[in-house]
Amino acid sequence: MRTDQASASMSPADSPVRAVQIDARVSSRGVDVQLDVPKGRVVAVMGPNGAGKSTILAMVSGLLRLDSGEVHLHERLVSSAEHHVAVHRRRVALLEQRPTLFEHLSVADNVAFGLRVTGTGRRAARTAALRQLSAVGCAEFADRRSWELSGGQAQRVALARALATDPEVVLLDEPLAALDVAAAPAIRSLLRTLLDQDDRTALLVTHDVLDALVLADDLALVEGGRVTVYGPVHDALTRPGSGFLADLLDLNLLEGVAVGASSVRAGGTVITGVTQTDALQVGARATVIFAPAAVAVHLAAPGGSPRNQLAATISAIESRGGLVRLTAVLAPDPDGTIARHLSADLTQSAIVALDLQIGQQIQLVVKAAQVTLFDR
Amino acid sequence: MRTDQASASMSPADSPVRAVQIDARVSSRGVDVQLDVPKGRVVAVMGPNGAGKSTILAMVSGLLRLDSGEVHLHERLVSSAEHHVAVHRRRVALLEQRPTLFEHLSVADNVAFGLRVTGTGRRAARTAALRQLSAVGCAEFADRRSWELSGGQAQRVALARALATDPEVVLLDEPLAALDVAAAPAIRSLLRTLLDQDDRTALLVTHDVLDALVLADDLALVEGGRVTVYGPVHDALTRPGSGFLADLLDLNLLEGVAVGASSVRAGGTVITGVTQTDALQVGARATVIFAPAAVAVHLAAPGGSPRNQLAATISAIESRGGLVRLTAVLAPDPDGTIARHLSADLTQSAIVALDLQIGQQIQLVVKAAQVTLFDR
Amino acid sequence: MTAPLPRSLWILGATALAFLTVPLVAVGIRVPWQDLPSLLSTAAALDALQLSLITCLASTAISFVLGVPLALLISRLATTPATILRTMVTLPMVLPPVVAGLALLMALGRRGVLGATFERWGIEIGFTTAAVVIAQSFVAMPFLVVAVEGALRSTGVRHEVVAATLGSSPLSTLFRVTLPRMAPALASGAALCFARALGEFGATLTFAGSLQGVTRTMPLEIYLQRESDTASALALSVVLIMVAIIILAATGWLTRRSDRGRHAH
Amino acid sequence: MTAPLPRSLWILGATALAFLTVPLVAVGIRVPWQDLPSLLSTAAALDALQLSLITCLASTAISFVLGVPLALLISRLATTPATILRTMVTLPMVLPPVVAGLALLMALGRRGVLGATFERWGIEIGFTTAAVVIAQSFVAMPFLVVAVEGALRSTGVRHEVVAATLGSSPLSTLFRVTLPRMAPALASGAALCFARALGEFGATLTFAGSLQGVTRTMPLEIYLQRESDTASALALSVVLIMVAIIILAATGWLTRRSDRGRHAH
Amino acid sequence: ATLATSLTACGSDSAPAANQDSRPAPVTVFAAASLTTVFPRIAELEPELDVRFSFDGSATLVDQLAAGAPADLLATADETTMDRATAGGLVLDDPMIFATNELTLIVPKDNPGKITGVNQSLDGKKLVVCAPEVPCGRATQRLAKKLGVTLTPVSEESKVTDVRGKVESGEADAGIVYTTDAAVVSDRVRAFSIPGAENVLNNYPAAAVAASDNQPTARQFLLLLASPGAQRILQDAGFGAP
Ligand SMILES: Nc1ncnc2c1ncn2[C@@H]1O[C@H](COP(=O)(O)OP(=O)(O)OP(=O)(O)O)[C@@H](O)[C@H]1O
Ligand SMILES: Nc1ncnc2c1ncn2[C@@H]1O[C@H](COP(=O)(O)OP(=O)(O)OP(=O)(O)O)[C@@H](O)[C@H]1O
Ligand SMILES: [Mg+2]
Ligand SMILES: [Mg+2]
Repeated sequence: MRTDQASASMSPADSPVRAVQIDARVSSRGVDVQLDVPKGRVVAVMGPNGAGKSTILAMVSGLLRLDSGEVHLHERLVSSAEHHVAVHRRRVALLEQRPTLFEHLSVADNVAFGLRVTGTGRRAARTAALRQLSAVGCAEFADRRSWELSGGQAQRVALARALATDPEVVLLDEPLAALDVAAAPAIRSLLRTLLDQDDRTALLVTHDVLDALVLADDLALVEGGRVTVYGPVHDALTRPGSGFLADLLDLNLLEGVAVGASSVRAGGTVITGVTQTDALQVGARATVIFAPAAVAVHLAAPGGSPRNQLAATISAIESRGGLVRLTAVLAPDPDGTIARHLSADLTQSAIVALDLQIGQQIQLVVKAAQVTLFDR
Repeated sequence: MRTDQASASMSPADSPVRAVQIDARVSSRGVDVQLDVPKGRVVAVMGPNGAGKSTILAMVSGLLRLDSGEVHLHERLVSSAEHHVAVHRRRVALLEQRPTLFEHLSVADNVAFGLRVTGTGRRAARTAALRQLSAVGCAEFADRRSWELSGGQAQRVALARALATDPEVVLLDEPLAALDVAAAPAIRSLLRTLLDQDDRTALLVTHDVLDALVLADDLALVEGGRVTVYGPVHDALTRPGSGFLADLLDLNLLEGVAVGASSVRAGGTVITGVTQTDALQVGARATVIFAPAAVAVHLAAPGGSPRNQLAATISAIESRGGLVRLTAVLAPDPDGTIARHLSADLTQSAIVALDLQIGQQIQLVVKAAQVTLFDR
Repeated sequence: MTAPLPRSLWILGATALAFLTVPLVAVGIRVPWQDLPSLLSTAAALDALQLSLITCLASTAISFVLGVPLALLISRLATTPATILRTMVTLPMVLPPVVAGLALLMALGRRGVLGATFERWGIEIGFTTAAVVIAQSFVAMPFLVVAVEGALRSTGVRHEVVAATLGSSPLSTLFRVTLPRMAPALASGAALCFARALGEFGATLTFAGSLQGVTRTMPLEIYLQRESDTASALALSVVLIMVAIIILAATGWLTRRSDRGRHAH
Repeated sequence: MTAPLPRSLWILGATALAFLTVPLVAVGIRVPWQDLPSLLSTAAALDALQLSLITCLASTAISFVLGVPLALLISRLATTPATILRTMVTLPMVLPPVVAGLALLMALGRRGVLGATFERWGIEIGFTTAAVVIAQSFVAMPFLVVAVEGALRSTGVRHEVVAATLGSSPLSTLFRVTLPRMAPALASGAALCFARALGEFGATLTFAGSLQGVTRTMPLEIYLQRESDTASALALSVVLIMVAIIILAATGWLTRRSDRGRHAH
Repeated sequence: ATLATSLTACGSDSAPAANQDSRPAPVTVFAAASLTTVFPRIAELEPELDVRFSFDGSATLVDQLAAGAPADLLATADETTMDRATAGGLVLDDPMIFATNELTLIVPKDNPGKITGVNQSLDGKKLVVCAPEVPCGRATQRLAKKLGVTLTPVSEESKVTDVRGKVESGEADAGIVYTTDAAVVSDRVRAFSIPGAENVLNNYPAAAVAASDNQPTARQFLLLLASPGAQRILQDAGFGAP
């Protein structure tokens, strides 16, 4: 069960159990982190290279000792300057950036390893391992040695191995970085299935916004060894402030309620789009995202294929690189939703041709094919 | 200087010097490859995990011996079943998937290594290394040890090290996979500058279409150990046939001539867009790409911000996943260019609402902000 | 993958090989091969061979059970304590054979630091086969410890760390990851240890004595034979060398499978 | 990173450590420390100490120059030839000391397989300081070869391969990558080799003889001292042990810098 | 007896040799390890003689000679080994006996085994002797036969020093060694002379090496060995007169 009562504070949910609590420093890495993850939530950890993402994972898994502060898992103190619960007693699975497979074991035995050491019988473990290998598309390599795999294959096997132990807390460090574009969507949705299971808490380091959007509930932005933004993915991505997020993740987000398999009522309008996962459940909470570049501006509602039209008022016009960023406020919502800001990126010439001005009423038009819908 | 007289055959250009010629088999990896790369061209090597991409690079660099066949570099036989020119005599730089830095050297000394061993003096090598390190954004780590770097930092340093030697043939295996989204664009354009230099030939393994588009002249698709598609990136991406390409790389491409800093005349129309690199040179060849999802269909030319409107005739309508793929033929070009096919992805409801039929005249509308322009 | 070596190395390496093997070949040339069967069928020679094999197996087993843990401990220590322990462990290798025997006498002999206590408990070590095993273990165990520790240190603990994140306890990691991964080093360490025990002479003589069938191992028998006839001593040495070759080659072959292809990655 | 060891290992490891160190401690207790200064100031002892240091340095240097290339060669061979060569190289370690000396006599002595030829060229080896160095190299070089080869094999050639792609020739890769990376293993191999040479006794005595100032090294001096007085022999042994400790600890400390932090990655 | 007379004769000859102006070429003496302490002292009797010693087990010395070792004089601890050298033509044919050695029973100073001699008190005690293959062991065997006793040692050492070491350290209750060995550690062991031991004397022969190119000086040292001064030194160390 996911709790979605998120707040914008540093602890996004007041869920009864806090699965991961970090308030710790490792000065040799220049890391000083506070982070509270409620049980059952998936947190995307993003940020520049060397920001401290892997270090945070190492603090949770117990691979790194703290200089000061504490790490709690399920409200049990596992790390402090004096105290250090052994890695294997933390019930934490970790996939690191490098696969590090065991060369002396076959691929299937690598995946079965975590089960075997925790007491599962040989045959049961092998069956589970083969299932997990199929899930990552590596069933055919079951009897190979780890050094007979390509880079991407090794990374998939390592992922299967980390997930096979069915851990309470999952730490994933760029699990999809080495995967080919054909496999990434399948493995992303496998991950989603696994992470969505009841009570599974996860920290997922990624450089890909799509991973954060599809897989995570919350987003923690790490910059210079500190968590600078932390909150529900939607809020975090739309929050102004972080240069990193503003540069890279800028998307229009609307929250609403599903009114059809691929339509959502948000901001007073029904928006159709493409669902990223399964069909939406009517009545369930849903999120709408689309890129500012996908937003066309019309002075009057146009004909043609674009399905989604939102009446709005221009609130700002600013130049960004070669384009112009136009910010508009949605017309007030009959349901009472507060006014939302949306952005549209236009070329300079479009602004001139349409003679757009602040305060002007416009229609924001987005093709349904460019709108992504999520069920959360 | 790049030669752009590409043909659709397996050797895309009849350039006088063939920098890399592969016709070789390594049966333990299930690889049987033919590939001819003319001097000065950058070839993107794409394909699923385990397809044989890294193996092709290893055959060229000399890390792997051939079972049969031959590899020539600059028309010199470097590998055959009997003959094997040592790796260090091939003047080939290789960046592998793993960074493999030298732990006994500082970061700067790692980067300077290739220069030092080829006779550059200590100070000159260090200066060059520091320059290269700055280029990849790692100047501040010059005096660290390699094990004091994060995953992405190590990968950047490895990239700097590979490029510092100024090699004739550059082999890059997923150089950008571990990089953060903030750094990737900068390093991509650094790579572009380096690879664009006269006569530098490169094979670039990547899982990212954008890399192929921005960095490569040609694209080689590797599937099951064979090169299944090989030709100029534009042609390869639009060629029907390969499931892998069709699934993932499907984009609308038009070739034309730049008529302004960010406008290109193609298919009889002037298309404005966003340049990926520098401003276009008026009169130079240029390429226009945009996603089918970004194409809106109007029955009549609409007003509003979208700048690009192309008259076309519907030639096919087919269902693809949740969307409908509409294929249209551009109106004949007054310049005499042959008719081009373009695709548009619409939702089912849009097709119904507009009552679109094969043979119908329509306007394809694309926002300039969603059009990417390249100068090649 | 290929990583060729500079040509010049081959000359030096071949010289080293020649230097180490020519003397053995010379022994092979001078040995009275025709006397070998009759020499070997003497009770003294057979007793010595049997005793050598049994005691060397025992001392290798002891060295393994005690030495591998010690190697693991040292490999996980910080540099300073590791250097201290490694130095202490290496010292028995340095001792001239007689001194090693004297040292054992002083520790475990009847009047030794510990031996006096043992004797009060009714345990007598001197002049027994156990003393031979102790002497061999004392001089041979350091070889195993040093070889295994070196290999452990150069491999690092990455795989152990991954095993821990998969829920493996230290003990299970030891048996399922560390030891299997170290198999080649363990085998070669054990082979070195066995070989050194097989050739052990001085400490055994000084500490355990020399009685046929009880404490007189092959090297002692060879030494004694030499008093009367150098040729037959050489013949016995050849037997010892052959046993060593069999042991060393066998461990080399046994660890072959696990070693193959490792380097590719 | 932390990778704890199972508790039970500590008991075994500590037992091993005690077993290897108690005898040395016992020697330390029994040694007539007060006699040490006078013993050491005798010409015989000083000659022996000086000779030991010089010859051990020489034989370590020779072992290094010849043995490291040999280790490199073996480490790059396929399993079968590597096993064969490794076995051949290990054999001198197995030989009882006297047999090693006899083997050398038969190869390089005046009437030896090669020695006869050398003599015709006017080169005489036997009973000179050179013979001591040869004897020490013969028994000690295998230690260096085995230690270095093991480390090379467990590290693989990934870094060498990368160096080659950066244009580094095999020779430059050797000096800029392989040897620096192997520094800890080289140092510990050299230390083992030096230590073994320092304790070398049987082969020296047999092949080189025991002439004061020419071939009588510390272990031979200790052996002779023991003929007259066990206590002073022990006192000299303590000196030998101290030299060994200094050498071993010094190499441990010297390689400290390069070793630190390696494991984190 | 003939040897004894020639010894004295030669002894008187040694003086003029020593008076020669030109220093004699250095002489290398290969001597049994048990002569380690006495030989250098004997050499000091004639300072103008440049003598170098190489001490080792007698058998090793013979092997070294066979391998071409550059020695001028060989002194072994028994005649059997010297016979091997003679038979191999390694030394000149006339080995000279310059000392003898007699067996004795030693026990640790505190005599924990309460041993009283070569008798029943040895039963069940840890007795260490030399192996029959080596000179002192051969002598021990002959002595036991003469005494009509059967020895049941716990160890048959290949070197007499090892027998001595075992008793000295208290590891063994008793050992049979040469009187010279007993003399070295007289502060740590008690010696019981064995009746009849004087009948199984062990002889120390010396001979010039055949291949030596320094025969005169070698012979000079040989003569020195027989000189009264040398004999006194030998007897001080526990050796018997030849
Ligand atoms: N060392 C090896 N030994 C044997 N087979 C190998 C080895 N390395 C790779 N292979 C196999 O060879 C084939 C080609 O591998 P290669 O590494 O070239 O793939 P790739 O295209 O680079 O894949 P990726 O995108 O995952 O890096 C794969 O089937 C792989 O399993
Ligand atoms: N073993 C180490 N020793 C010392 N410093 C380290 C070590 N590993 C990483 N660092 C430093 O600690 C900081 C945090 O590194 P970390 O690996 O957590 O970054 P990251 O966010 O995971 O980056 P990336 O996206 O590149 O993987 C960086 O400045 C890095 O240089
Ligand atoms: Mg990281
Ligand atoms: Mg690859």
